[in-house]
Amino acid sequence: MSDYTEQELMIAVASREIRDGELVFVGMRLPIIAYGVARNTHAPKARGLFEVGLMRDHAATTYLGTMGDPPNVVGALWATRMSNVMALMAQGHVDLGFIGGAEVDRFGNLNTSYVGPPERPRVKLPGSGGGADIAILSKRWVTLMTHERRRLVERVSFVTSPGHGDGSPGWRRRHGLLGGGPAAIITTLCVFRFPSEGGEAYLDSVHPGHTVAEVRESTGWEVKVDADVTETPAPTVNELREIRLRAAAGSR
Amino acid sequence: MSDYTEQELMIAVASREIRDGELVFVGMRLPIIAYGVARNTHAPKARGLFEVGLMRDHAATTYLGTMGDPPNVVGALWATRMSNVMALMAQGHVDLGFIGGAEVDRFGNLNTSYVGPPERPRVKLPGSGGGADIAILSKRWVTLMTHERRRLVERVSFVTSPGHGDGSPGWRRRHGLLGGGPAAIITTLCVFRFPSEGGEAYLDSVHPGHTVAEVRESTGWEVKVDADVTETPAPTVNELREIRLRAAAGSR
Amino acid sequence: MTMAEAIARFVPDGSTVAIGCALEPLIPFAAGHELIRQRRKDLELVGPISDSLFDEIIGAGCVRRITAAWIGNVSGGLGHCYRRAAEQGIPRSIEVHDHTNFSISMALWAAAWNVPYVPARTLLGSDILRTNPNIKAVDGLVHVNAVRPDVTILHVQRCDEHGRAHAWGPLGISEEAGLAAERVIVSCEELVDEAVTLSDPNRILLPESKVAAVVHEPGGAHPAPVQGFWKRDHALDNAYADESRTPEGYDAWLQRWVHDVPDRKAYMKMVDADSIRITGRRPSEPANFADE
Amino acid sequence: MTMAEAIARFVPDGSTVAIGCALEPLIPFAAGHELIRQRRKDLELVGPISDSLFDEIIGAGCVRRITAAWIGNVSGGLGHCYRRAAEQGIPRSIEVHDHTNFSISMALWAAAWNVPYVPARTLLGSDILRTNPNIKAVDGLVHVNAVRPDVTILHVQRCDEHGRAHAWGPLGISEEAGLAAERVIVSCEELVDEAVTLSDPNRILLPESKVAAVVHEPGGAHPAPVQGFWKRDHALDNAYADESRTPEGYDAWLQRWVHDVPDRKAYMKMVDADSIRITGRRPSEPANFADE
Repeated sequence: MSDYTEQELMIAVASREIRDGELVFVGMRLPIIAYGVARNTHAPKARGLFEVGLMRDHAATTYLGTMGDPPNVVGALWATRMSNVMALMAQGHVDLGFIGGAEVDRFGNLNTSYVGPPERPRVKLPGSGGGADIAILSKRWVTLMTHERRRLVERVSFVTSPGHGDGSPGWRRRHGLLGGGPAAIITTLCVFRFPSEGGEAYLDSVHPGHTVAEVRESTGWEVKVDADVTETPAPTVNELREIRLRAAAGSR
Repeated sequence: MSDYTEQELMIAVASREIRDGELVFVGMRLPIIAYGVARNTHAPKARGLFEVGLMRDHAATTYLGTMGDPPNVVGALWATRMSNVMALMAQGHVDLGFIGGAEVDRFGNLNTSYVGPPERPRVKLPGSGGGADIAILSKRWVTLMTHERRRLVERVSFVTSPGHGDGSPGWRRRHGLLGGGPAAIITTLCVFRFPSEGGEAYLDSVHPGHTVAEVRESTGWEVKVDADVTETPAPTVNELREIRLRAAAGSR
Repeated sequence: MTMAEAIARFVPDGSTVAIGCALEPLIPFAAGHELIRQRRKDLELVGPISDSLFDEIIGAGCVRRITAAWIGNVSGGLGHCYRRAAEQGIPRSIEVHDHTNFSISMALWAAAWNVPYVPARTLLGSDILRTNPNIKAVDGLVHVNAVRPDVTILHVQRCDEHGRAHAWGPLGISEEAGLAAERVIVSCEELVDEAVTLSDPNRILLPESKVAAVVHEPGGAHPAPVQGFWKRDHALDNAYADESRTPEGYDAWLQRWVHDVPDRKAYMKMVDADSIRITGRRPSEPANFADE
Repeated sequence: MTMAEAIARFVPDGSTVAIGCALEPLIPFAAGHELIRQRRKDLELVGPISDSLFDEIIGAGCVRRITAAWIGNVSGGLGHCYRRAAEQGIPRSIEVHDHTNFSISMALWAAAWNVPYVPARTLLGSDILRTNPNIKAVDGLVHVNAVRPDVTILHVQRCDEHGRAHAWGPLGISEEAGLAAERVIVSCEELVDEAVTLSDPNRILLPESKVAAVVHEPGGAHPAPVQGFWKRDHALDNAYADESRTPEGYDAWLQRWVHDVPDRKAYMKMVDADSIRITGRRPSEPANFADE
């Protein structure tokens, strides 16, 4: 089995979340690569939306520092205003979105705004960007993050991008959120998933070389483990080739 | 003095309403011609906005059946969406607008919707188009119409495009209308104007060959005559040349 | 796909149809005539000012409701079929939801962004607030309710088979009408390779995911103009305004120009195409989309 | 007009400035650096995601309030100057009005249409509703209050002296930011004759009546990319992310790249322009605007 980094594994896992034919709201960095991998492996009919104002089919093959880099515009199916891209998402046309997070809780709520009190934060994070829009309006979404106890917390102190709120059944519907909410949390150690009706994250698979115990102790909440928790399949040779094609040039 | 038709006189009078440097919301037919005349005579720095989605400086020299005819697009300063053109007007950037009317009353309210009850009208008129938008949002506006007792009425039965409402001082401000309202009614017989603070139309000038008495008897309300009512200046040779340049090809 | 197929598949009876969204140019007359030929019933027509197209479709009895700013003949004034329908219920009575050009645009943007309404500064003091139940005065503003077409029909200069449409010249409310719609039918002067459309993604009007059908229909907007392709056919437009004054005149017009005509190709043989064809070249300066 | 003149004349202290409206490409870094050189005070910066530009201007102490969706380094993550200002008031404390990309666009459309707010389906269930006083939950929706910039600054590929700007590639919220603003400053890679801009009026981004200044500023978006002109300078953007980690590092960066540099021409001599210059040609297919 070929060697790979934990980032490469996360990208491979993220790419598998994309089903063929889906319209994907692609975020920056890892998801851009994941989208390209999916297009060239199992999802040749997927389309990508980029909030900068683009729709694409095939992914750019060179490294992209941002979704607005020139190679991402060549061959685009639509170059437009962000508000038009958001219109499609508000209409429920986006099947899957990716959101980067600094802090996530057991109900999938994301904080990318403030650690500590907003009026005098201990850490001022960059903010929502399109994150809250994706969290509220896409049919389902996935977040990727480094697995650390300070990042996977019992409850986030500030909800930038709502997941399943307080975890009570129907919380999103009651609060008027149109989309279905978080489907998975992909970390450097494992993959958490959520029940389709919402609620609390459960451990679905653990990455090769890691253990459930390790996950428990690096997670800030009492981890619920699925009965048939499995090992996360390693990246295939195909996936790795596609990943490295895109990551090489510019990864720091 | 050269001979001219009453339509030509109305166009000449309309063109004189345009001041140099103004942004003019140009309607169809006569106002399109009036704009061209003004640009080539006393208002070389005027700009025209067309709700179809255009901004122009110099006017097309060929006949235009509609504001969207190809000659009106060649040399345009902006070809865009109607909502962008309306945005400029909503911000108060439009100095002068033209509205065609079927029925007007002494307070400058226009009806282009229904004669008789809306649920079963005696005459169904085409409707507002952009008329109500211009009437409410442009800084000042002018309407042109054939002078008939059935068109110049005491009160219109249906207000499509509001003028000065019930004529009470500050009616427009009280109802939240941003623009200044009607400045003049140009008819086949005369020109009515309005006090700057709104209220009732007064007879400002009578077209050559017509009399105040004639105006009184073809008007559906008790005409208020200005102390120094004058004769409307006839079209100049210049104005006529510009008018005929544009009207010839297609006037029916 | 042919226009007949597109209309048959994507515009069932009772549909809400946005058409004529560029106000005066690019009016999809060919699509409108096909709606009449297929004897569609109970349509709701949505648009701003659609030259005489709405009047023609109303006269044929296809229309249940009008949601628009202006219905008439741009050159001739009053819409005679519209008058007969609204005044006498001939050939059938219609419901009218009056709009202004600004408000119909806002109604479509509201649908595009999937919100129930968008506020606007227009219509204050207008009696349209009394006749249109979907526009309400709310503390010093009006709330214009969303209007979501089942289908929006657009005519454009060129399009590829995947639905990437290039349109130019003034576009009126074409963009919001397309984004607001469940699906879009595009008819085009030229069916081009995607190398042409993708060379300029900024000129692509709508996401291909909205476009259900692409119909190659040269002259599909006649007598309306198409920048770079067709001048406006003033004479023919004026002729309609005259002939439609009486029901008999309209019926004769309908028979001659719609029912007796199998398709647009045959229709274009009936008009003096050479007198209105645009033959000049005023190419836009290319933009360089290179990435390296 | 030079950038120095444009900023001096049209961006006084205390201004509300929308900048970086295309999110990642076409970011007016040259204009931002000139704001710093002229030591502007008490600015409110408005934008979606503006790569590291907002972080740079905040670090220089020019900013009173941020009204934006995301502030950081697109490649590096956290914005270090933003953190110091928000966490420790270094070099000065700032007020933050959090937005999402969608909501800041709606705030600008509200201003463009001169209405107090536009409703949206986003932000429901988000604590941003608690921290931003200009976004309110109203029966199952949010009302996003209008944000009207005193000035919007855009960098584009080409523009004529009258302010007719041609921009291409993804445009983010450039159009609504320009329409919403009191006035617009355009910087461009190429200053072209109006024969070029008027050959394609559909590509003209904004009405010239909004444009107060046109600055011919090649490389004015560096290190951000400009389709057809410049690739993104990843290395330089990453370098800023590293150097700005400490106040000393930021000050050194500021001295070297802003204060010690008289203008953009000198700045571009300091970068490896050849490594990022786009030399290829991918011309858009012309559209024929002929009328006869």
